[in-house]
Parts: sequence; structure tokens; C-alpha cells
Amino acid sequence: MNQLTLNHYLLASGLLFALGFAGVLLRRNIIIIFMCLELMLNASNLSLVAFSRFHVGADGLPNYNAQVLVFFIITVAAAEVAVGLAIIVALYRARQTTHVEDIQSLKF
Amino acid sequence: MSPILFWIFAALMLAFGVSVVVNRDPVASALSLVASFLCLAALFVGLDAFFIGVIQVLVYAGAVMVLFLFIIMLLDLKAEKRRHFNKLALAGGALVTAGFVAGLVRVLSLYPAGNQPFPPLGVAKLDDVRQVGMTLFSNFNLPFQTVGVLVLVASVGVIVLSRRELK
Amino acid sequence: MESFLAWLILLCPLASAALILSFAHESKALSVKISLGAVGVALAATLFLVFNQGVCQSSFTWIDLGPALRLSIGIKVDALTRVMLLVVTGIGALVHVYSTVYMEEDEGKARFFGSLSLFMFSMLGIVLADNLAMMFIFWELVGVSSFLLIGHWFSKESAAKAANKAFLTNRIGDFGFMSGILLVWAATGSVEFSGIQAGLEKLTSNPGLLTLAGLCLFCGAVGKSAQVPLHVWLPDAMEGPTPVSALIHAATMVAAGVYMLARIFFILEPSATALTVIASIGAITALMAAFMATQQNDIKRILAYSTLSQLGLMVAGVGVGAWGAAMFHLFTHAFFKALLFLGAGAVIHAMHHEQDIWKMGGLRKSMPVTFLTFAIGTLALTGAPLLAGFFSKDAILLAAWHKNTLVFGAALLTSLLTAFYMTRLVVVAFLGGPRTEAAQHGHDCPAAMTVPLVILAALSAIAGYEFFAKSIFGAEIFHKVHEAEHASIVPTLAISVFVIGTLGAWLVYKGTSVAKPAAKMTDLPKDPVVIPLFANKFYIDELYAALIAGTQDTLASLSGWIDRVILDGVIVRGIAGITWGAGYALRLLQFGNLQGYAFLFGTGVVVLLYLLTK
Amino acid sequence: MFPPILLEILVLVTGFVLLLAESFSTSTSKRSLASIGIFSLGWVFALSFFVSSAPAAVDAGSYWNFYSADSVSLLFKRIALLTTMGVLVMALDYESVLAKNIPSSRPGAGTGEFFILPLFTCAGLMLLASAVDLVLAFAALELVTISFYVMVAYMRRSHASLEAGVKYLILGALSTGFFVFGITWIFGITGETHFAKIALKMASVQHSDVAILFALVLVLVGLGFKVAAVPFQNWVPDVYQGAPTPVTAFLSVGSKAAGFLLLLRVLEPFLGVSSLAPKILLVLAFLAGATLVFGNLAALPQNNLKRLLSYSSIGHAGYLLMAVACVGTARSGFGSVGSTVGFYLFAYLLMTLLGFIIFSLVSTHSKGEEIHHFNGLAKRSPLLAFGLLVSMSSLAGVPLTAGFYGKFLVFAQAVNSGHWVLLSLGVVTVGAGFYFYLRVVAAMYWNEPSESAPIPVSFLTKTVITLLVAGIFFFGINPKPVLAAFQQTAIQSAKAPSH
Amino acid sequence: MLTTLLLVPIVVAAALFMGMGCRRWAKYSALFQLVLTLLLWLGYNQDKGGYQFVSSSGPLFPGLDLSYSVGVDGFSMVMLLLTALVTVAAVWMSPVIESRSNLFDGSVLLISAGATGAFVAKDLFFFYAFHELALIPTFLLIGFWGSGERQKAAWKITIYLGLGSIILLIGLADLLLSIPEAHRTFDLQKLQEVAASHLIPAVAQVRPWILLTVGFGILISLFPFHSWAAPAYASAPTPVAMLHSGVLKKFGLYGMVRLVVPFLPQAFTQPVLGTWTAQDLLLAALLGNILYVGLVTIAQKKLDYVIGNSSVMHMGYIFLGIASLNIVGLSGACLLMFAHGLSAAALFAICGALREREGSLSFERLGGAAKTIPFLGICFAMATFASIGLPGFANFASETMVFFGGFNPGASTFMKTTTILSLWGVVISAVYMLRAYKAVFLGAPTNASLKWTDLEGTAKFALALLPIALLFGGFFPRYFLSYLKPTLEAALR
Repeated sequence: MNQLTLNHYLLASGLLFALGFAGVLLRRNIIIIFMCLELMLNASNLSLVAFSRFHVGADGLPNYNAQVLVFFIITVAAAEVAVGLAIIVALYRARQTTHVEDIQSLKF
Repeated sequence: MSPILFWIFAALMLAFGVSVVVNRDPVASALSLVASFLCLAALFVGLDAFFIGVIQVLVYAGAVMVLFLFIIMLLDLKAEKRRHFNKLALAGGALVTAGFVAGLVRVLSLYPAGNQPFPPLGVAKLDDVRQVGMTLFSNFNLPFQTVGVLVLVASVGVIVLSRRELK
Repeated sequence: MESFLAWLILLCPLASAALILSFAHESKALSVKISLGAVGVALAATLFLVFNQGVCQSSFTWIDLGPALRLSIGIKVDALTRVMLLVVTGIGALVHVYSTVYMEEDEGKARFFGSLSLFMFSMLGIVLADNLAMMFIFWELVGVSSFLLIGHWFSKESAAKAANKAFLTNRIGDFGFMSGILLVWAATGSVEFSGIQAGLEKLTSNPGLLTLAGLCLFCGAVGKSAQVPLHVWLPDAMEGPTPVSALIHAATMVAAGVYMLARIFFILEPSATALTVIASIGAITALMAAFMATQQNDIKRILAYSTLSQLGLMVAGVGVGAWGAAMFHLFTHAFFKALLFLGAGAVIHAMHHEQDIWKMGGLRKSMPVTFLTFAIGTLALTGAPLLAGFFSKDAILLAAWHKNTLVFGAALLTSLLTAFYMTRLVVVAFLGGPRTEAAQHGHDCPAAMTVPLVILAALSAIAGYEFFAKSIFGAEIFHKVHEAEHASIVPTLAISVFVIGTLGAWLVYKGTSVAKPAAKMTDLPKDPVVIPLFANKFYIDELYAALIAGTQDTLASLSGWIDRVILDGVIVRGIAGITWGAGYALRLLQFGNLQGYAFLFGTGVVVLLYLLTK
Repeated sequence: MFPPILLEILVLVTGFVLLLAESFSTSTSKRSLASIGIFSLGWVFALSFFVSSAPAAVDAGSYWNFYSADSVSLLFKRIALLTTMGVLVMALDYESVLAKNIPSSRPGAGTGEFFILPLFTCAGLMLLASAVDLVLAFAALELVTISFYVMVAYMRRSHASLEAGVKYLILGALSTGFFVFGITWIFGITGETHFAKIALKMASVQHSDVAILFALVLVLVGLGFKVAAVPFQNWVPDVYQGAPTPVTAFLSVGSKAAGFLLLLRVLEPFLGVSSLAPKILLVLAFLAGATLVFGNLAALPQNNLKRLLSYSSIGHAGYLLMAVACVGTARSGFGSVGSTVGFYLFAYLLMTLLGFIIFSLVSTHSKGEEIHHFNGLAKRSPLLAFGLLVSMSSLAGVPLTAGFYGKFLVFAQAVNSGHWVLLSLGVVTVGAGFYFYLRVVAAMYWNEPSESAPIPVSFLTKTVITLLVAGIFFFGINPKPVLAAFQQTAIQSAKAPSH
Repeated sequence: MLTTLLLVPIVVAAALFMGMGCRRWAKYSALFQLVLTLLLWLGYNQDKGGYQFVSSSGPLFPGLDLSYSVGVDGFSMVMLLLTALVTVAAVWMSPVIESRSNLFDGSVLLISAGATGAFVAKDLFFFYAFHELALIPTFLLIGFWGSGERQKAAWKITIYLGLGSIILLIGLADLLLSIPEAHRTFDLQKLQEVAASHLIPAVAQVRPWILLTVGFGILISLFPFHSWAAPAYASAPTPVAMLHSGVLKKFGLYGMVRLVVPFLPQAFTQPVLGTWTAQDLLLAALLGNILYVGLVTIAQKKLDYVIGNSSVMHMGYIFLGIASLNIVGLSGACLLMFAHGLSAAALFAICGALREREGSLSFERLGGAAKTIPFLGICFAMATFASIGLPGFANFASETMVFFGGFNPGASTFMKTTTILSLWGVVISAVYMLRAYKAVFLGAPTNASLKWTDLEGTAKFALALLPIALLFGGFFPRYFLSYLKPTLEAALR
């Protein structure tokens, strides 16, 4: 409790990840599901930053490689959101719905 | 970062996370998401990753949330009338999530490095932005370019998918 | 020179068969010429060999696999061979001549002569063989040619059936024969007679194996010489043209079994058990067939059963150790039985293919030559003193007398019955008055048919005399014929049974020879049990039919059912069905719901997690 | 000799130029875009034989740390190029369907990007082929994935396309989430992102098995999604069926090839650790078995050919995983697992592309995707029927086709590693495969057509079909050109870390 | 030379597929094949033995000794001759095809090419691969041009054989991998030398033995994997039935002799199932072929099924020869492959000719045909005699060797018992074949059969080739053995 260890962050990150995953499983609105996916991605970011801080290099600096990766993840996530929302909009225009149970015509 | 702050922000982050998942109103969910991410940014800062923390705020609070809210408005999504979680889905989801968390906890408990405190930094003051920038533009140039193309593709894609009427 | 002649004897008929079947099957005249030529050459060569007492051995390798197995087609001419050669080519030649007329109007004449040549080839092969494998080859080949000839009139259902029956029954015997060959080969390492003899002690050291091998080999003889229980084919084989019956199913092929037994006697000799079995089977065959013959109405069938009975006698002769006597009887029997069949053929020919003796009668007057020769044949067969059959039968009886009283008794009874049924045949068919239209208009046949009859009659008369037989048999084998110590009671008994049998039949049947409507003529005396038993051949055919239906056909349909329903239906189709069903069930996992997919996804994650980090 | 990065640059430049051309041109027909694309890719393909191939040195100049141009990378780049060319050819034939399903005032409008996006995907695949670092791999993989999101959902009037798009998007993002989490952990444990450095760390530094396995599971989940391994295959049939056919083909070949390459590269450093290898291989074998059975058996009752091909795609992933499950455990012989996977993917490229090209033509023309729409094709269009026959035979694994060689190598690997359970599943699935692939052949050759008019085929398509058929036979007899790439490969086996 | 032999039918088939040419092309191609094969036959130096006419492409697989290479030794020469003879008969006797005859003829040629390829291949990979060349054409031919339940039969044979070949493939891989790496090669000639040095330990031989025997067994219709054969042959168009039962099926046996016997001889005596050795299992299976399938054949009521099942039954004898593992039995088995190929092809050819004349081949509708179609009748009789093992035909010579081989003094008691029981199979086969012959050709002619016409012209010669070859083989088995012996001796070393 007194001293923060790596595991504290990892656990927090893991719980956030699980939370996001639970959201994906439970929510039926695609947009909300998409938000939950963002939660999952950001959970990874937390872990990464924690690891970055954990792996202090010989020069006494955090491992910036991880932070760069976080940067990429954020970028990619943003791009994904953009495209994803565009698809959702297109779906809404065609079908007037954003609910998963309305899109199960392709099966078996 | 003092442990107290960590506990506060971590708890808030998770609380808002829960709120994203359980909120009936999409707008509320989106706002909870941003709040959660802000807490995350605070944790980043607490881990001495100032630049990333800033980026997190900028990108998520500034761009992504706006995008979400915009789309929610555009599609005129209403709050769900009742919280109809499918019982089966609830049970299944809970089970799978619990399973995952259990696995994670087990892994953490068996991960020796995880119980060590963070090593102190070797420098008094971090010039964070410069370090990230150096890494990004030297070692990580090629992935960076790639991500650039990715963004281009994404923007082209968005345009393609959302053009209403084509010339 | 000798070996050249021997090969010539073997190959001439083959060449003839090949030529006729491949090139001359359209031309009757040509095929007759080729065939006659071939048999003529063979006969001439045989006579040369016989009169010069020629001996030779020569072979070429047929299958050569080094020391592991070497099978050859080889010929060996010795005294025994010469006797058989003479019988086969001599009677063969006569039958060929006879057939030129007998088969005159048959559209398949060319095919007939081709098959006949093939038969000559096969039969001579058996005779000349110097090893068991080759003998087996020709053994099978005579089966084929017999099949072809019995089924000559294949459009007739009964002929086709008879051909199949003959072939299959023989096959069963051959199964034993081949097993025997394998047993002998495995023990002695050779299939050649000389080689087996050399390695015989390897076989005799194991009495059980020896007996088994001997009996297996004997199986071949049981099939070919139509011994009980494989005798059923021979009477049916009378569906073939009569010259064929004379040549194949009386004089030569059926005697091959006896010849084979004589050849391999040195294997049988050390096993008393085997000999006893052989003697018993021969005796039973002789007796049973004789009983059956007494109640037949078809002229050829009577002769067929008589053949059976005589073959049984010969086999019994071998069984009591007198293979020389058996061969002697084979020799004489060949002449008079061929004579009888050809005579019967003449009758049938004259009567337009009527074979029922009750529809004949009085042929004595219309067909005098035929009658006369037939009567000589009958007397020779029934063992009338001074004719051929008397001497040879006497030799067998004598051997049996010394060796096995039961066999002797059976043989004696057989002789009695033989005299009875043959006399019955002659009385009913030839004496008295004609019973039908056809019988009235009987006539003697052309010279090509009667001349062979006369020749055979002459031979039947003289073949038993020592001067004649010895010149053909050669001294050392002829000595074997009369090995048994003389006992005067035997000829006495033989003559008495001959007299009793003949007289009995005469007395019983002479009354029926008065011209009466054929329909009313039935056999006498009436008896509800025994007579039908004889007339129906002890119901053995029926028994076999039931046996085949009960075992083979049931097994076959059972197997067919298992194949169709269990193997193909349940197992193969079942596996296919399970696979398909599994596919159908798995497909249901693709139910289309996004969150369901995510759930499965998550389940997968958790499962993997536990698999890996447990 | 040119620097290898030139290939990617050229592809990207072509993409940019075409994008500009598309936005400035006034022409209604966008077909020329595709033609230029094919043409350029063809040149790049030719050029790929003249680049200097060199594996990445771990501590070379900073820029090239992440980029390896070994012969395996080159092979996969060529696979990517060929696939993209094939997809563009298909796209040309598919234009009419596409135009109908895009809301526009004029026919043909809005199709332009459909011809251009594959170029960027291709560039992503090529970069991925060279990536020897998790960061570049992630970036390139996402480039590929995002462009696929767009392409799958491209036909906005088609409910199926949109549904497929959404499903792919959500599940894809989910898998990305896991993948990223996995990368995070790998980094966290080793402090490195470069495969070679990870391998060095694994060999030298004390580590926690459980944590690594946890990381690997997460990565496996992400990659399992890409390669369609059961139980992460759910998206495949639905997305394949809904997506525009050329995109389906692209997904089926390109995405899968990328996934497998990455899988091998990621696993390699860890399989060298003796305490980890058996567990990892067990999981792989488990995945392989499940994938084999699911893909091949679920295809049995399928009547929609496109969906059937998607199940088949899962099935083939099963065979490939079977090979992957043999990494490092084999007695020596029959080349490396890497070469097996590489050849299989190459063969799979040929036969799948061929199948999809013909499927696309026929289904467009007879307005249906069911197998019965192929009835009597042999009478209508013998060339198409023969092409599909060859494709199906090769997919089923009939000898003298490239597909057989692939299967032969896979089975040989499995025998070599003693995977007898997998092999017996393999036997069953091959049997099932014979059934469902040949059903198509039976429909084409046994049945009578409902209409007799031949299906028009453009010269270009005809040429491509002929080339693919020839290729299937050629590589079915002589696999050397492809396998040679693996002679000095980095992906040998875990016994010998690459650098 | 050998490549030409292989390529000509493939090229002609390709041309036919593309719509060029006509039926005559196929006929000339078959004839060419026969002539070339005869030239090769005569040109082969059997005193020298070994592989001759070898040509090779050089390695095709980095790191492995795998190449396209062809060559024939005495054994493959015999099989090649069989292929050529049956091909000529099949193509020249081929029935009139109304729909898409080019596809038909081309497919038939491909089947033949596949068999040729398998026999000339000097490389294990191509040996396997060429055999499968026939798979798809067979599927198409039976399904489209077959008779009866053709589609069902086509599916069955294809999936069954597909499964068999995949098991076989696994077995081959296992076999190769059992050989130490330094000696591993795909070259059959080198493999022969490798086998002679017995590099695989006895215990390790069992698994590949089982895999290969099951794999080959399925292709050969070894009991209990035989149920595909009879329906497929009954439904198949004549040339397919001829080529498949006559030639293609021999591939599996060829493989047994080429691979199993030389490489895994000790497996035969290893216990597999309890105290049962591998050999015992094989013997039990082949007894299933001979006795059980023999009985099944007796139960059939249609000519095509009788012949189809009989073809399955006779495989038992060949297996017996192989199981005996000595030169006598093995030579018998190999010669029997040749002989059975010809006799089965002849029977199927006649069966097809009858089907052309009368739609159904059920016995109750046939009879007395020998009157109107004597040539077919004679050929059928000869083929029947051959197939039931009558002297004069090659079948007899080879069966005799098989029996002698099976009963050799060193054989186990079970082996000897099996041999004797197999001998009983000869009786069984006589029962059903004669029954069939009688039902079709003998007895009173049916009304329909009176209108039939006999075979004409070239078809006659084509058919006659088969029994003539059989007779030749029956009279001079030595001649064939001189080709076979060196290979087999090497295999047994």
C-alpha cells in the first residue's frame, strides 16, 4: 500500500481492459461497444507507460520506445475511431439502426 | 507519484469506465469515457510520461470525444428505455470477464518483477518531449511514416464511406 | 527319337486345337481333317513307342525361380505311360473317326473337334507328366475340355448345368489335389516324381503328414474319377455328345485318377490308413453306383453308373495295394466301356436321340452289328469268362481277397449287380420287340461308326489275355498285375456271381420284352423304399443341393447382407454421416450475432489462458 | 541492385499519384486507375528480383533496425504484390456490381478509391513482411487492417457489405486490443520490441514463464484472429460473404499470409526457450486441431460457394497451424516449418485467387452465389470451368497441383513431429475437403446448365486465369523457386535464433 | 523416351479438352503408347536388370533428393506393358459417347497417363503424384457418363480413394523420415540400395508398415476397405472400369512391393495387436478378400457386380504372395498383377459391351448370348477361365507361384493355413464365374439377345489382345519372370 509497485499499475490496467471487454460483451449499441474497445486500447497504454517507467535504461531515462509505441497506439486508435464511426454512420443511413441484434442476416 | 494520487486516479478511472459500460445514455457514456481517459492521463503524468499524458488529453478529450458526441448527435441516439441486458449475455459476459481477471491476477501474482518498486530515474529533470521526439524521428521513423500512411488511408476511407451523394 | 516322338504326341493335338479354334472354326471339313491328322500322328507315334518299349525323359523349365522353385513341363515315358498312351490315343483315334459321322449335322462340329483336340492334348499331358505340378496343370485342362464338351450343346439348359456341375465338382477335388501337392512339396522340396521319391523319407518320418498328403492327393482322384462323394457329376456329364462320353467319361479322363494313384503309389504305400480309406471309398463307390445303375432308364446313364462302379473297383484295387491290377482293369475297361458307349451312341443316333431303354426294344434285328458288338462289350464288362473283363476283375478280386475281406465282398456284390443291370439293359433295349416307332426303323450306322465298334469289340475280347497285355504293359509292370497269390476260390466265386446276375436279370426282364405299350413298362419288382432309393441315386444330388443351399448360398447371402448393410451401410455411411452431422452442428456456431461472436472469442481467450498458464 | 525499401516506396507513390489523379480527373470511368495500378505493381514485382536482399542487422543504422529484407521477406512481398494484382483484376470485373451498390448519381462514380486502396494495403503487407520489430509490425498490420475496414464496407447500398464491415470492425478492433495488450506485456517483460533482441533477452535474462505465456496468449489471440484460427474465426464466414468479392479474396490471401508470417516471427524468440516451447506448441496444436475440424466440417453442408470458400479458408488455416505447431520439434527433414508455411501460403494464393476470380465472374453473371448457379459451367464456359476445377482440385490437395505440395509438406512436418492426433484429424478433414470442393466440380461437369450463353471474359482476366492455372501446375511439380527463398531464411526453427 | 510415353497421352488429352481433335486422336495415342511400350520392352536388357532408360530433371526441392526422374526396371516394365495393353483395349473398345465425347476420351487418356506415370516414375514423389492424376478424371467420368447410381458411386470412390491416398501420404512421409537423414532420398533406385542396408530398426518399422498397408490397402480394396470398389466398377463407363480395375489398382500393390517389402520386412513379424503379428493381420485381411468377398460375389445377381467383386477378391491372392515375403510368392504376386489386370479388363470390356446391348446386366434378363455374339462369348470364356485360374493363362502360373510361395517350408502355420484356405477361394471363384458365364452366355437365348450383333473390326482385335497376352504369359511365365526377378530379388535382399 505504501509503495507503488509495477503490479499496481498492471492491475489497474488489466481491470480497465477487462471492463472494456465486458462492455463489448454486454452493450448492444455499436457505438458504445466501440467506446469500450477504446477503453481496452487505453488499458494497454497504461501498462505500456508503466513498463516504460519500469525499464529505466543505463542513461537513467525511462524506455522511450514504449512511449513511442503508446503514441502510435493513440494515433491508430484515433484513425480507427474515425473509420469505425464512418462505417457506423453508413450503416445507420442504410438500416436506421446501430444495434447488434439488427445485423445478423449473415449467418451459418 | 504518491500512492494516494494513484489510488484516487485509478479508482476514478475505473469508476468512469464502469459508467461507460452501464450508462443508458450514450452521451453520458461518451462523457464518462473522456473522464476515464483524463484520469488515465493523470496516471501517465504520475509515471513521468508527461508528453504522452498531454497527447492523451489532446487526442481523446479534444478529438475522439468530440467525434463520438458528434456522431451520437448526428444519429440522434436516445438513451435506452430500459436496461435490457440479456440475462444470458450478462451471465456469459460476467463469466468470461471474471475468468480473464482471474487469469490476470494469477499471472500478476506469479510475476516477480511486478512486486518491485519503480527504479528511480537517473536524471533530475526529464526533457520528455525532446526524448520522445528524438526516438520517434530517429529509430521509429519508418513506423512513423507507416502510421502517416495509415492516417491518410483512414481519412480517404472516411471520406469514401461518408460521402452522401457522389459526383 | 523317343523324346521327340513323345513331344510330338503331346503337341500335335495342341497345334490342332489352336489351329481349329483360331483359324478353322468356320470350316467343318478342315477342322475334321486337322483333328484327325493330329490324332493319327499321335497314335502312330504311340504305337512306335509301345512296340519299341521306348523310354525317355525330357523337360523344359516353365517357371524358374532358382532353388526356391523350379517347375517344369516335362515328359517321362515308361511302361505305365505307354499303356495309358495307347489307351488314350487308340480310343481317341477311334472316337475321332466315329465322331466324323456322329456329329455330321451338328453346327458346332468345328468347335467340337477343336475341343476334342484340346482334350487329347490335356489328357496326354497328364499321361506324360513327369511331375505333380504338370500333372495338375493338365488335370485342370482336362477339366476345361470336359467342360467344353459336356456343354457342347450349350443352348440346352441341362447341358450347361451339367458342364458347370462337372467342372465345379472336379474343382473341389483339385483343391485337395493341389493341397496335397503343396504338402508334398513343402516336405520333400520337389514336385517331380523322382525328386519326391528321393526325398520320401522326409515325408515318411511324419506319418500324420504322410497320410494327410496321400489323402489330399487322392482327393484329386476322387474328383476326376468320380468317387463318392464327388461322383455326382459323372451321370450328368452324359449331356455331352456320346463320343465324348465314350472317350472322356468312360475310357480315359475318368481313369486318370486311377493312373495318378498308380503313379504316386509310392507315396501312398507307406500309409496303411490312407490305403484303407482309398479302398473303402472305392468299394463304396463301386457298390453304390452298381445299385443305382439297376434302376436307371437312360441307356447312357446306365453305362455312366456302370463306369462309376468300375472306377470304384479300380480305386479299391489301388487301395488294397494292387495298383497293377487296377491299371490292368483300367486298360481292359477302356476298351469295352468305350465300345459300349459308342454302341449306345449308334443306337441313339439311329433312334434320333432317344435314350430311354424302355422306348427301344428289338434292336437286335434292325441293328445287328451294333447288337453284336454291344453284346461282346456287355459280356466283357460283366466278367464273362474268357473275355477281357474277367481277367482284370479277377486280378483285383484276388488282391482284395488277400487284403481286405470287406472290400472283396463289396467287389463281388458289385460284379453280381453289374451282370444284373447290364443284362437288363441288353434285354430291354435289344431283345424282344420294338416298343416305339423309332425302334422299328433302327438301322446300322455308316462304316465310320461301325468299324470302330468292331475294332473295339475285338480288343475287348483279347485285351485280357497275357500275350496281348504283356506285350503292351511290358514285363515288369505286367508282373505287378498278378502279384497276388492265386486262390482258386476267387474265380469260382466270380463266375458264379456272373451267372447269377445274368440269369436273374434275364428272368426278371425277359417277360417285359414282349411288345407292350411303353407307358406300361415299369421296373420290377415294386418296393417302396429300396427301389426309389436306387432310382433316385440315394438322394445324394438332393442332399448336395440342400447342403449347398444351406451352407454356401446362406453364407453368401449373409456375407452379401453384411457387406451391403453393415460394412457399407452402417460403418462407411455411418462415419460419413457422423462427419456430416458434426459439420452441420459446427456450422450452428456461426449464428450471426456479433456479441455472441465476441463471447466465443472471449471464451477462447480464457480457455487458452488456462491451457497455457495453468 | 536497388534498396529493398524502394519497392514499398514505389507502391505508395503509385497510390498517391492515383489518389491525386482520381480527385482531379473528370473522366467517369475509373477503370484506367486499376489498369495503371496493375501495371505499376507488375513493374514493382519485376523489380523485386533486382533488389539487394539483406537481413536486418540488429545494430545497424537506426532507420533500418526494424526492416529486414531477407529472402523470406522478399517472397512475402511478392506474394503481396501478386495478390494485389489479382485483386485489382478482379476489381475490374467487379466494377458493375460495385457501381450498383454505391449511392451515386452517375454510374461508376465513387469506385475510384476501390481501385486505389488495395495499393496501400499492399504497401502495408509488404512492410509487414519486412517488419522485425513489434512496433513496425503493429503499424503495418493496422495499416492493412484499417484499409480492409474501408474496403469491406465499401458497398454502402449492400446491407451485407455493411454488416460485414461492422462485424469486421468490431471484432477486428477487439483482436487489436488483445494484440496490443500482448505486445505491451512482451515489451514489459523483455524491455525490447525487436524480435532479435527479444530472443537475446530470452536466452540470457531470468524471466517469468507465466507472464510470458500470458503475453503470448494475448498475441496469439490477436494473430489467431487474423489467420482465422478457431475460436477466433467467427468473423470469417460472415465477413467473407458480405464483403465485395475482390476484397474477400484479398482478405483470404493477404491478411492470412500477413498473420502467419507475423505469427512465425513473434513465436520464434520464445520457442527457443525449452520451458516454454512445449506449452506453446500444445496450444498451437490445440488451435490447429480445432481449426482443421471446424473449417473443413462446417463447410460440408454449405451451399453458398462464397461462404464455402470462407470455411475452406478456415480449414486451410488449420493446415497451416498444423505446420506451425511443428516448429522446432521436428526430426530434421523436409525443409523448415517456415518454408512449409511459406510455400503453402504461396500455393494458397494461386488457387484461392483463381477460385475467387472465377467465382466472381460467374456469380456476377448468373446473379447468385449458390453452387447450383455453377451447374453445367463446363458446357457454357469450358475455360472457367477448367480453371475452377484446377482451383478446387488444388484446394482439395490433388497431386501435381501446388496445393498438394503444400499439404504434403504440412503432413510431412506433422509426421516428423509426431503429431498423430492432428494427423488423424487431418485425414478426416481431407476427406471432407474432397467432398465439398468436388461438389463444385460435380455441379459444373455433371449437371446441365440452366442457360447456355457463355460468360464473357475479358482478355486480361483470361490471361490471368491461364497464368494462375499454369502456376498451380508448375509449382505443383517444381516447388523449388519458392522453397529456395527459405534456404538462408531467418525463420528456420527455434533451435537457431536468427542473428 | 519415357517422358514421351507419358506426355503423349497428356498432350492429346489436353488437346481434346480444348476441343481440338476427335476420337481418332485418342485411339492413335493409345496405339502409339502400345508401340512405344513394346519397343521399350524389347529394348530393355533384362540380363543387365536395374533401371534403364533413365532421365532426370535434377533436384526440385532444396535440401531433398527429389527430382522428376523416370526410368524403368523389369517390374515397372511389366506394369507398363499391362498399362499399354489395357489402354489400347479400353480406348478402342470405348462405347459411343453422345455428349462431350472429347472430354470423355481425354479423361480416359489421363487415367492411362496417370498409371503410366506412376509406373515409370523413378522418384517417390512422382510415383505417388501420378497415380492421383486419375482421381479427378475418374470422378468426372463415373459421375457423368456412368450408369446406375453413378453419382453415388463417383462420390464413394473419390472420397474413399482420397482418404486412402492421404493415409498413404502420411505413411510415405513416415517411412522416409524413419530413414536416417544421410540416406534419405526420393529416388527409388537409391532407395532400393538404402533398403538393402536395413537402416530402420525392427520396432520402428511397425508404424510405417501399418500406415502404408492401410493406405495402399484402401487403394487396392483390401478387406475391410473394399466396399467402394464393386459399386464404382459397376457404375463406371467401360474404359474407366477397365483401366481402374486393371491397371490403376495395381499401383497400390506395386507400391507394396516397391516400398513395404524391401523397407519394412521385419515389421511383418512384429506383434501389432496382442500376439498377432503384422503378417497375421494381413493374412486375416486377405482371407477376408478371398473367402468373404468371394461369398459376397456369389450372392450378386448382376454381372457387373460379380465382376467388380471378383476383382476385389483376387486382390487377396496378390496380397498372399506379398505376405509370403519370398521370391516365389512375390514373383507370383507380381505376375498376378499383370494377369489379373488383363483378365479383369477383358471382363469389364465385355461387360460394357453387353451393357451397350442390354441396359440391365441382371442375370434374369440375360441368357444364351453365345449364339448371337460368339466372339464376345469366347473372349468372356477365356477371361473367365483365366480369372478362375485355369492353366494356360498367366493367372494360373502366377497363382501357382503364390500358393507355392505361401506354403514354403519356412512359412508359419497360419500362413500355411491361409494358403490352403485361399486355395478354396479358387473353388469359390469358379462357382460364381461359371454361374455368371452360364447365366449370360449359355442356356436358351432370350428374345433380346437374338437381336444382338457381335463385336466388329478393330474393337475385336483390341479385345483379343488381352486374352492373347494372357495365354502368352501362361505359356511362358519364365519370360516375364526374367524381367521381374532382379527387382524382386533386390527387394527381398
